[in-house]
Amino acid sequence: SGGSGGSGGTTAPGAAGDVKIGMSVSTLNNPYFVQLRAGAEEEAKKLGVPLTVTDAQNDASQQVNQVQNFTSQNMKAIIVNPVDSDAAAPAVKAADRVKIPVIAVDRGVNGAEVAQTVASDNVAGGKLAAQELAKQMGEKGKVVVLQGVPGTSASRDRGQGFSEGIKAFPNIQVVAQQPADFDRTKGLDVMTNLLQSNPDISGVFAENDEMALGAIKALGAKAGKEVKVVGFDGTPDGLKAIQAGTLAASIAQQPKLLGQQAVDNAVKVAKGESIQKVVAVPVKVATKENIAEFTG
Amino acid sequence: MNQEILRVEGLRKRFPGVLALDGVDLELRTGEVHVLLGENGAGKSTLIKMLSGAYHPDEGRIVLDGRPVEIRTAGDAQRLGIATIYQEFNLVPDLTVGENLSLGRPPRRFGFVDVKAMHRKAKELLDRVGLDVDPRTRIGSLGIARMQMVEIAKALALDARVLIMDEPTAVLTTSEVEKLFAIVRQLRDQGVAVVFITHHLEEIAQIGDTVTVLRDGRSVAEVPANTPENELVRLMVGRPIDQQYPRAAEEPGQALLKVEGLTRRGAFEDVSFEVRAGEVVGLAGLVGAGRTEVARAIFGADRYDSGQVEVDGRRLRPGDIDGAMAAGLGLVPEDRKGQGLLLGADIAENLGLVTLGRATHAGFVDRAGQRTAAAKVAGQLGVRMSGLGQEVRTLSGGNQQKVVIGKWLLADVSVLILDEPTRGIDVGAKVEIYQLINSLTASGHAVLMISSDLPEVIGMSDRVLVMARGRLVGELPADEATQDAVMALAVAEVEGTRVQ
Amino acid sequence: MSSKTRVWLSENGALVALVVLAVALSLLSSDFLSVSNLLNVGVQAAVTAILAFGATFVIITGGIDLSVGSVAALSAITLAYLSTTSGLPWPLATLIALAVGVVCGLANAALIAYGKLPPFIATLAMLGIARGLALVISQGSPIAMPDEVSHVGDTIAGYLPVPVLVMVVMGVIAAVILNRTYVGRAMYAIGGNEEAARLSGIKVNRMKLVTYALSGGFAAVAGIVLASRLASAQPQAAAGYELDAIAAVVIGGASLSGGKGRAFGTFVGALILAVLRNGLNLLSVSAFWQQVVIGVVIALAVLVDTLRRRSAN
Amino acid sequence: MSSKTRVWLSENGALVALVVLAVALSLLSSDFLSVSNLLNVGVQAAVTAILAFGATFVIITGGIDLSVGSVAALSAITLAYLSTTSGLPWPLATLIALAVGVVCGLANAALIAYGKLPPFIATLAMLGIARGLALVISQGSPIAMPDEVSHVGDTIAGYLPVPVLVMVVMGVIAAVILNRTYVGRAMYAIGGNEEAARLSGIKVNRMKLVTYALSGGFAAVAGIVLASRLASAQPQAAAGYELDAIAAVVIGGASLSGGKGRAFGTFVGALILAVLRNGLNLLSVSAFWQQVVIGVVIALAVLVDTLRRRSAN
Ligand SMILES: Nc1ncnc2c1ncn2[C@@H]1O[C@H](COP(=O)(O)OP(=O)(O)OP(=O)(O)O)[C@@H](O)[C@H]1O
Ligand SMILES: Nc1ncnc2c1ncn2[C@@H]1O[C@H](COP(=O)(O)OP(=O)(O)OP(=O)(O)O)[C@@H](O)[C@H]1O
Ligand SMILES: [Mg+2]
Ligand SMILES: [Mg+2]
Repeated sequence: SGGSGGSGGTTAPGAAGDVKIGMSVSTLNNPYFVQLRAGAEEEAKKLGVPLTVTDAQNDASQQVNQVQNFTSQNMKAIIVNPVDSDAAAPAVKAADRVKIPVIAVDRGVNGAEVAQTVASDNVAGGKLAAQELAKQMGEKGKVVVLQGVPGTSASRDRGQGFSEGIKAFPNIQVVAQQPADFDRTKGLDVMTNLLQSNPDISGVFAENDEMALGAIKALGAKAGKEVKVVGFDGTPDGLKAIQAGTLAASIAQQPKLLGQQAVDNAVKVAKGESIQKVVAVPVKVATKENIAEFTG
Repeated sequence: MNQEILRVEGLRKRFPGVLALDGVDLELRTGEVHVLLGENGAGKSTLIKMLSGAYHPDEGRIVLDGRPVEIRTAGDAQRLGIATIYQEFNLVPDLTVGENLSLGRPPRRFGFVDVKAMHRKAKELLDRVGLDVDPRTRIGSLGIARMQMVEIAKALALDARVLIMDEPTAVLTTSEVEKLFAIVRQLRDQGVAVVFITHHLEEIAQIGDTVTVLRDGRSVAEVPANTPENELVRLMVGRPIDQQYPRAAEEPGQALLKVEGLTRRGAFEDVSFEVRAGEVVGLAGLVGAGRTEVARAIFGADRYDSGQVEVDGRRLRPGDIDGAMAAGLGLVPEDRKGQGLLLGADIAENLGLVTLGRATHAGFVDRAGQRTAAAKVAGQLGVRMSGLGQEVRTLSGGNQQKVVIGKWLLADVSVLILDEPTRGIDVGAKVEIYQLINSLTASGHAVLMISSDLPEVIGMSDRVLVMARGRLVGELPADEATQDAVMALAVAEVEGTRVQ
Repeated sequence: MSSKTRVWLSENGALVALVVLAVALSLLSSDFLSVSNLLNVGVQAAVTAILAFGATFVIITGGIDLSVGSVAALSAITLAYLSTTSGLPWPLATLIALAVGVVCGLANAALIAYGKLPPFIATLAMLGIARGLALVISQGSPIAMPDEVSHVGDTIAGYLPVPVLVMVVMGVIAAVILNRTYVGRAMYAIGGNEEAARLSGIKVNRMKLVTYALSGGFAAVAGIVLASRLASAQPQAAAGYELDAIAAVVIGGASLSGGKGRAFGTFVGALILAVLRNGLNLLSVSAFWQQVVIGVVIALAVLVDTLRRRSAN
Repeated sequence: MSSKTRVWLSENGALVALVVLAVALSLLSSDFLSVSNLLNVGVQAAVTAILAFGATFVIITGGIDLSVGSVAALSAITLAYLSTTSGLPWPLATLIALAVGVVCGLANAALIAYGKLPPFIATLAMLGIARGLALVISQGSPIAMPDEVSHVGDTIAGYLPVPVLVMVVMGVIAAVILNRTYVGRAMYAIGGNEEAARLSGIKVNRMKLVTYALSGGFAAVAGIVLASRLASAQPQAAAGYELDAIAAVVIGGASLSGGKGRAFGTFVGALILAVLRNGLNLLSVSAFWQQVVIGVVIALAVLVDTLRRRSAN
């Protein structure tokens, strides 16, 4: 039922100028989402459609407000990058009532039907991170986890994937899990503190690259040598760190591609074309070996 | 009638660094006005605050109707029939007169505040004290004397058996004092016991029946109110004072302060006068005559619409305090709590405030030097304190006033405007301040003194200017300035226009 | 202009700013002045406004309540947890959720009145504690709200959104409490001059308990409205809303030093914030610039008010 | 106990709380009391402490500065942008970054002193404006700091961290300004009674300009230290730090109604917050409970202080 939300039947195909699209990004305080937006904006420019991007500042209700405001503006399609998968449902329903198709990007929406979900699987990503970290640690040693903002779905899913994945390695022990709020400074401070009580760790999983980069700062010369750090997102700074050898790996989500795909499909659905229900943008483990694929 | 209603035995109260009360006894009878007399810091306010539930004694007991009572909160005191007018106002500036009058016990209907009844009651109370203001007026917009009248009305509202008044007349002019005394007499005749604190000795014989003298936290004597003033002074200060107003007039020099045609619509109009070097000029008038407004405008604290001010030949820009000070002008404001003091700061800090700029070299303040200067002036004024580090908030009212004056004395300005300078100051200390005024004029400075204390204006001024309804209505040389003459001028203008 | 109008205007300066803002937006965007959009604005203002009504009580007493956002989240999580996970009937769960808000407020007040803690510190501590408890109870995951309660987020008869209704009701309650009850008048007295209030026989500590309890209770209502709109209680909901709530109160004419403030002013303050965010979305202002514009407009709105008031004097 | 000691203790109550906290943590965790860990605490306190020193000036005058975190970020982004992207020499870029902080402070002060805006509103507006500008300049992405400046985040001679050094220097500057200069004494006077200060010839408006400019300047320094530690300037750096900074000042004994506060107290307040966070990490307290514990300990720390002070009287 890909075209279920298609209301743009009356729009003459080709008159792309009429297709206004609104996009609510969960936050722009994170380079990952800045990239997602950049991908979306590039694609919109290419297709010649006006795209409005708003920043929900990680606040689910602000996001609902923004989607409501989009409906007031007669957007032809709405892209939501949910702050929270559950909390986005009412926003989607509101759009549904006035028959505007919604595309969810990066995170899914629970409890409401969207026209399409463009996402990479955070739980799967967490598992991949566990496997890659284990591999680089020689499947043994102590690990600490730097958690994102407690209670956010990204933190939940990545953390869950990681703990499931790491269970497969009986010789790896998670000795501490502490929140650093997806923030580089906090990553640095928390890692510094954890090193006091756990000087003998050999692995770190950070639920995003920002915290991973903070942790690398804290680890100093140990990063990439005695201690392997795995991040998440594959941001430009993260990829640079992989090239430098300080970051062992990052679960690259290709945020630009997510943004591109979302806009591409939003324009299609607005024009009444039918689209796939799910677009899975692959997560990839970025390591020193395959870094060229990402930086190109 | 006159049976004992309240007795205080061996009351003791210690604050950090001071023994404020050191065993005070007091006996209060129905239908009497009992005057508490004592120097600044003797412990008068502390004593009455223990009767009103604001403080709790460390030792001693309070006996009401023959039974010992515990007064822990203001509510307790109210229930026991004790109402108090504090030395410092206890009004809420942002609320209306009506609300302040029923503060803490507004009339209610069906659980909701009955605003109409509140204003009706307020009107009655205001009429009783003869205050002509709308109950809907914000307290903050009233002058200080009107606030005092509201405080009095507020205490009357309680219908108390014991009414305590801590220096109610300090900010009132003669006519309000008259009104107040009429009310007090009426209450006394109804059998209310009144505790009355004042530093105006002449009031004692007028209104009092008995006097208890406090010295250094101890009750040293109980005497009848008709005891001669000299004797009272001796009991209070420990030595007699030969001359209450020791003005030593100088030959006036050139005009240091020239005010011409000063006008602010609605407040004062066409005020012109000058004050010459070596002169003390008094500014008298009824409450609300606009004296304070004129003084503030001259100093640059408020704007004015037209007219001009010159100090020592330099014309001042309106609203420029800094310029006024640079030209050598100073103002001791009338409201010490609101405009004079940093209540949370210590004495040294307050005394050094006006001279802060002068004590600064290359941005750095010579705090040691400031402290030395502060210690000197505090000694001159006889500020009763545990040390220069004492918080001003915890000083007695009179001693706070001395600090406000002291900081300007340190500034050594050529023209000093004093607005109610001796408000709440004891006789002994007043003389000290008058001596300081004398030495100011002796060294060629000029003083403009606003005061509602008529004997003081008359006793200390070389010339008296009288204001009424925002205008200067007359000028009297020292030898013609009698209380009657001044009042005649102050009232004449008013009577024709005020609607009662 | 009659003097009465002038007085009224000077007391409701924020309203002038709101009107100017609304007129400007309706000129700039044709979408702004539609009924549906205005109702959106109402809905979007609701949570902040309800929190701000509660904060108004506290600010009038001269205090501050930084915990309102966290308490809102904790109450909503409690409701959702008790009815969904523990299977309590929803009316009981709702009552308990409201009680949780009130208890948080009482805890704040106890620290402030009896522990003599500065309100900033006491409520900052509660900000952390309530948020932490919300996370602990929910294990960090959102919990679905019971359907019956979620209707609070719905629309009646197809156009009247319930959150707007709740906001108006809470606003009226706040106004009545402030203007007509003993507690309300005591709040002004305490904020205006605490010592005078105490010496006039007002039981200051007890009044503070009531004040902060009201703030907590209002926060609980706000939390329930918020969770109902999202049909799920989020442990991180309303994070940072305390600053918005306080801003609404201050824009509405209250003073953080106490003694001043009105429910209607607060309402207007909350509307200004909501209109501003709505307008910037409608005008498609870039995300980065939005914060700048919001800052500038807030400053201007209050500036216009203070300048007008000064020139009136 | 001699009376001098008693006075000193009652003025430095927060210190007692800090010592108790430190002793408790050293008993609970063997890792706490190592030199390296204590230096870590120092480094982690540095940014908050520097921001808080600036906020101390403002709070002493009876104001509040909510913009410090945003201004810190804007200054750091400016530095990084100018030197990395625009290729300006780093000393010039650093000077401009400091100037940006000062200008933000002056803008706050102008709104407050001449526009008569409540400090809460003026600085809340600046919070949004400065953050927005930081995002606009950086396009939302971190910018690398010039290497020369990044040394501010390093360690001298292998053990002395430069951020700690900067914190101490800024603290001493703050203490000297407050205790020894005209501006400092004027701040206390304005906070104690603005009208009395004005009538005593203090140029209140001009002093407010200086006060907020200092706060902005200190924020710029904090921002540079923060960015140096990470070797990159983040547009979202120091978000929410304003509450931490104000908390540090209040825990350190200042009153939000003005007239009171000391640089040393603020320093201790910032240390308490840093020790607390460090200790919770060392003890591996669960993420959800951390906020609860921080809240409880902050309340307890100040409570112990106020109760002790009361019993002393
Ligand atoms: N809260 C307090 N803390 C410390 N000392 C105090 C406090 N209250 C009063 N004192 C001190 O107690 C003494 C008595 O003060 P009190 O106010 O009773 O004097 P008073 O007789 O009313 O003087 P005045 O005529 O000046 O009003 C003074 O030395 C004063 O400094
Ligand atoms: N209740 C009031 N309502 C309106 N105006 C008032 C009121 N009280 C005072 N004013 C105005 O303020 C002016 C001066 O008041 P103020 O009381 O300061 O004068 P003053 O002569 O210094 O008297 P005081 O003896 O109280 O110092 C009055 O002329 C009047 O215009
Ligand atoms: Mg007294
Ligand atoms: Mg006067």
